Amino acid sequence: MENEGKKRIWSEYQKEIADDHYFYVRSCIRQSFFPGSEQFFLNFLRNDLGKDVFENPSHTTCTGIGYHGDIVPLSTIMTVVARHFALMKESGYKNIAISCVTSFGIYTELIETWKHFPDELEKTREYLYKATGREFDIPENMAHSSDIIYKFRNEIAARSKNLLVNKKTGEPLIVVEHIGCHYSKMFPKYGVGGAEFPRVLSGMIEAWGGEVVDYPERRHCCGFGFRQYLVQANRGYSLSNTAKKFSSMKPYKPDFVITNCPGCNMFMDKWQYTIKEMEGTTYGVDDESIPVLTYEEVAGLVLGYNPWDLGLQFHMVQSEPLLKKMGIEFDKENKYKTKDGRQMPIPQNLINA
Amino acid sequence: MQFDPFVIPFNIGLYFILIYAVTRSVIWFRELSRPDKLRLQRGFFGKAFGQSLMEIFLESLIHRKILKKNLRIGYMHMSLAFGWFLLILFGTLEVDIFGASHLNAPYKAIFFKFFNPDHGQTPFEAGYSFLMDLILAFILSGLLLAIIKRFSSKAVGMKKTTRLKTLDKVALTSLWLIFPSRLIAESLTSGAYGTGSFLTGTLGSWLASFLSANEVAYPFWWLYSLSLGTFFVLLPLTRYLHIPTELFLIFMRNSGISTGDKTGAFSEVEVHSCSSCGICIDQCQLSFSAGINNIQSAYLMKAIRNNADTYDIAHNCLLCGRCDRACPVGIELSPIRMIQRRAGESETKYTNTWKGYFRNKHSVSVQKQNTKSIYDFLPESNPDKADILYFAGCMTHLTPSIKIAMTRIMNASGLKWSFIDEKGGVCCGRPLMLAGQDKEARELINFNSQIIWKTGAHTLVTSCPICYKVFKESYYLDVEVLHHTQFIKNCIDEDLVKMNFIHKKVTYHSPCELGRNSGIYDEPREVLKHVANLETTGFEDENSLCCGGSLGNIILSQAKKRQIATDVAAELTKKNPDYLATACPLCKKTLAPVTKSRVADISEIVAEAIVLPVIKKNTERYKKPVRESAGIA
Amino acid sequence: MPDMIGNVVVVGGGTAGMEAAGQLAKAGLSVTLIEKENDLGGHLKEWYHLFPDRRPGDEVLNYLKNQIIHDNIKLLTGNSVGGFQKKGNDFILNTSNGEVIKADAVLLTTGFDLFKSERKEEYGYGIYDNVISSADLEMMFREKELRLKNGEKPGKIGIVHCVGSRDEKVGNIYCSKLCCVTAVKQAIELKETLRDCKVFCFYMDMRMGGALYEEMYRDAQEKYGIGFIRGKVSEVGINISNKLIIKVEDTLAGRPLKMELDMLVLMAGMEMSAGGTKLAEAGKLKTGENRFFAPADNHLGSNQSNIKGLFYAGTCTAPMNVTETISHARGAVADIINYLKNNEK
Amino acid sequence: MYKFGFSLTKARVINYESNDRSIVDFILEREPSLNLCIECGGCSATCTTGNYTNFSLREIHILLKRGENEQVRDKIKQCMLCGKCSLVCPRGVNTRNVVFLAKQAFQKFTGHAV
Repeated sequence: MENEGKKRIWSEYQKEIADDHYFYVRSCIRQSFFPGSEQFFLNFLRNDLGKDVFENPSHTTCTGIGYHGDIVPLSTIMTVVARHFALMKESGYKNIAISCVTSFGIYTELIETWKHFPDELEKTREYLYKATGREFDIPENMAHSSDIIYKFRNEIAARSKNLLVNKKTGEPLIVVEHIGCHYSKMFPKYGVGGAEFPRVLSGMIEAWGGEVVDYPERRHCCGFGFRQYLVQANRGYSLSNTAKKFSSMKPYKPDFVITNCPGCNMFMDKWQYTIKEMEGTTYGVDDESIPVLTYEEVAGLVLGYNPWDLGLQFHMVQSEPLLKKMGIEFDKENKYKTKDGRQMPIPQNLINA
Repeated sequence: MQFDPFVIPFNIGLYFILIYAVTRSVIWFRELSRPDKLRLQRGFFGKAFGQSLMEIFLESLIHRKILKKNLRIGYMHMSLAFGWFLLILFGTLEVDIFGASHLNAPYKAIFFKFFNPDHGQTPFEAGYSFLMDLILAFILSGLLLAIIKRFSSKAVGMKKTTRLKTLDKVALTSLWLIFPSRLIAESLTSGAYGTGSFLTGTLGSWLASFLSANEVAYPFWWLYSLSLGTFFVLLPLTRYLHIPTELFLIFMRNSGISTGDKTGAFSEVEVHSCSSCGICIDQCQLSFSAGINNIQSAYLMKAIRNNADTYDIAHNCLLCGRCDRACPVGIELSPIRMIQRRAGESETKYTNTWKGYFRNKHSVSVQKQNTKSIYDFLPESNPDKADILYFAGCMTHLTPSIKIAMTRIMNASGLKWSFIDEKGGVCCGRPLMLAGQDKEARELINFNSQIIWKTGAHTLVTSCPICYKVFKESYYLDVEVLHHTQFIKNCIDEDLVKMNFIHKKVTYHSPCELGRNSGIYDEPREVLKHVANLETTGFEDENSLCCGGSLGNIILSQAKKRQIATDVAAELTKKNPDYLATACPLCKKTLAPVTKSRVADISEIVAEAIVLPVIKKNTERYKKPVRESAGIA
Repeated sequence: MPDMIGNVVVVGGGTAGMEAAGQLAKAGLSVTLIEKENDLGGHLKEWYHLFPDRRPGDEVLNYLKNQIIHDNIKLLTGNSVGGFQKKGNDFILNTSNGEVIKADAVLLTTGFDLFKSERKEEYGYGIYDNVISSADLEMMFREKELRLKNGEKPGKIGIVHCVGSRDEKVGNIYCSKLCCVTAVKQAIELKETLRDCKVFCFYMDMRMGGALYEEMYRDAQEKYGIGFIRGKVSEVGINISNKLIIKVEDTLAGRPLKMELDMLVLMAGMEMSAGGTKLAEAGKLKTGENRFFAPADNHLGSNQSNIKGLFYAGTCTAPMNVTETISHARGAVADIINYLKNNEK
Repeated sequence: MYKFGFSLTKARVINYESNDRSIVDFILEREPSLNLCIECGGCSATCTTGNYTNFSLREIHILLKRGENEQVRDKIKQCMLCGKCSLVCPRGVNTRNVVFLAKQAFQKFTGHAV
């Protein structure tokens, strides 16, 4: 019953995802905290699938964090986003691929706003023109980069070197999918599978042999919550949300968490460390913590990329236990070495190391 | 030396009960508090002694109160008690006069006929035995009633009768057997010797006509002695213990000992003086209106005697005090009930020992009360000075008509008064007391006392009898506490307020807390008489009913309360009056919804009748011409 | 009374349609009753017991069935009306079976559709086992098979009011009016079937306006100890032991509440029937904000449409219970007779 | 344990399963009329105590039913048992007995007097 029901819902939320010629906009958090992910994405699309992905070096942050942190006014962010669209127009692209879910949320929100309040759109055009002399069009197709990986999930499965299966037992790995709130909760129609039972990540996991679990707090926020986090005194609130989520998923003994939002990934990863430090609580089996990976990293592992090239070592929670389960070889030596073999400083008190 | 083995059972019984009585009374005396001991001693050697003897004669033997309440029941008790007393008295005299020697062992008196079978030959003897037969007949007639009562209580004019436990049944049968067996035994003996008077003689000669009387008589003498013996031995375990206990009760009461608020010797004596006559059951409105028949005082006494759980019995009661007034033994039933409600706090408990012949007292550790104040949230208040305070009370705030009426009356009286809880006050504490939570109540009492004290008032008027009772009894204030009916009465006497006579028919419902529980009957009635035509209801004063809304009962469901109220309203409005007057906001609130006729507080009726003094307008002012300077200069 | 000339087409063989057809026939008019399904009765045939007296739905259904056994009535089941034209005073209706019927007056009794609970995705109807709709539960009662998917007896059951009503997220701002009392009725029946199960109703407002409804509510509390929690269930999930976990705010405690349930019953609201909507579009019939047919006059013409000679009855104009539907149908009959007799046409 | 300058906060959610409802069960067994409450708040509005503090019988009733006993235990003792509430209750709940029983229940189950 469950699956038919979900299929029915998914069929109602079919999203048009462009097949080629993407204008790529990066994510502040993703590129600075787990740079391997975006690297993989570009490399995979360009070299493995031979798609055309264009990046304009002069594109900036969408200022979403500032906007949700109540320090960037609406008109400003509209103009910034408009500028991105202008850059896209100038480079002759119509399909935008967005790396960050916060940005994705901002883009959808603004586009919807412009639909309902056309004079806002006019104002924005005016602001942008006055500020930069640029003009812009609203993209024809807008996809989050996880949508694109979802689109090519079967290609990935076809090229897979190691599936999401426990090599020893042959059992599928238990995976918790976490969708960033801003991906589809605001506008379900923009997300693959809608808001209640999103398909984008669970689709990938199923295609790659893993098993997704539905747990009571599945829909719950990761705890980032922007302003709640930005003020130190309020961080307890942010932390408590994460704790709530993890204690709810703990009984399912998940092997890893997959996220499509850089913010979520960062918080679910680093808050595990914080909670362990504060209360000594861990949520994985036998006192380990649960690795939190981006869909790019997971895809990379499936395709047999080197974990260190994917940048798994830059997470707070280390993935060695997971890699062992999947039977992926890795050498400890090169974990913190640069491509040209230089030794990087080795971070202290990592988890699961 | 006249002796026969069959007297042994009787003797055993007799001496047993005598010894028991002595020890028991010694124990009770020891348990009395020191002041009570003194009271009792003073009472014993004072004029109280005479009173007590008188009362014992009237109540324990004649059963006057019961006779008043219910002739047949009264007669039953009297015939048994008084009759038996006479039998023993004259029996003793008999054996003294006609017996071989003087100062005989008691059994000689009891079994006189057996040892002096040929007694009754001379006319004088015949006359005497006629008297004895008369007494016996008197007793038997009562016995007959008793038996009938047991099997159909209606027959003796009682709705309900008390239920019995097995031991009581055994004792009862032995009691019942005593006199019939004596009758038959004596008759047979007299039959054999041709003696005996109209009862024993006739029955005897008839029996002797067809059976050899002498042989048959002997077993009946045994039976007689046996039943006496058993009855005596069982007595302490049964409700019949009330017979001897009541004597102590009377002495103690007349020496000025009262129940108090803790279990003690006196309450013990009271509990054991209950004869389970069941009169309280018929008085109880829960019984005849709400159909609840297991919580009446008789059952409470029984439960306490058997150390049963008294929670429901103790709490499911309106505390209207009707049973207190009705109790022929004069047991202070409500105070004893309140002791049971306080059970959580009471230190002394009893348990039956020695097969229940004795109860020994032992103190139980009280639950640790948290010492810090519960009502510390109550604000500091600084009321204005006033001579007279008006405290409406919680309930009155739900019947604004009374507040308005009282304000009108107060103003009309022209006295300097202040409405102390106009903006909502603090509960007087009585409801907590009724729930057995005196400690909490005390906190509220202190709080209110402070406010009252600060105003420096000399009089405190309240509209709520519940408040009135507690102000009067549990507040230590040097102010005169008045219920508004009393206040109004004073106003009338001192001619402070003028009133018209409203030509309306009024019946009066006397609130329990004001009437029975505080003894205020006259003022309300006189006030009503002063302003309207007061009709009687047949439920005056002591006999007045409870509206059913009483805060005394915390368990009773709203539905049952309504049931009671409906019956009461129906009774009181039989003469369909224009007003059903009461003097309690709670009664008003309870009765108003269940009757067609208008329910009003006395104060409302009075307020309606008040004639306000006409204020003369000073018309001169208007005539004066306006001074120039007043205009533009 | 002399037979009247006139053929009336009644569209929809539910409660309203059957009652109206019966009454019209009795009045001597010739009636054509068109029902899209093969058997008559509409929603009534799914209903186990009716409120407030919990009389078996079949009793009423049988009354209606007898009602329409009449020579003046022509039955067209398994047949629906695509559209119609009005030529002069005559209506020409063409049915799905290609028949063309001429009528002097038309009565639309197209009834309602039950709100599709799937549309409240967060409740997981059709996704989680043991999340069922009020209609499903009625069926269970009819079949005397009150079981969970795994065959066990439910120990703890939740009932969600206002599913698809008073909810602009699904585009229905109106109150379906019957869900509250249905919830109470079903809660009571649940308790009667499974003595020792716990039942909780999650409501926004208890709207027990109808005759004897409040009394039922009181019984539910007093005799059956059913729990009433004020708050709209916001999401449903499952836990590791495969029990339903609901999240709701207990608005009276002012705190969010999390509860574990074996079964969740969704009180689906009433919506304008698809058939009705089709006809409205085809025939330019006025509909209200709630998408039901808009009567010509809310007080004086609740059976009349914006087209002379075309009438409405029953739940195609607004949510109604059986009682109201039947009287509304009778009202329509009076209007039609008046229209035909006094040749207002 | 390391200090970060912030800490985990306890969730406000009422967890129906894990809460202890022995108190309310004790009350309901002896005073079933409590089931009739429709949360109209009449009792709280007329309450003598409520006039001075945030004591609310309506709230207490709901918290008891959810098994949120701690809050109730500290509040229940503030009641003065004056009985106004039972006079205004439209559903005939014997509110006085509810409070009275609640006090007992807490003594019985939590062992300390309230």
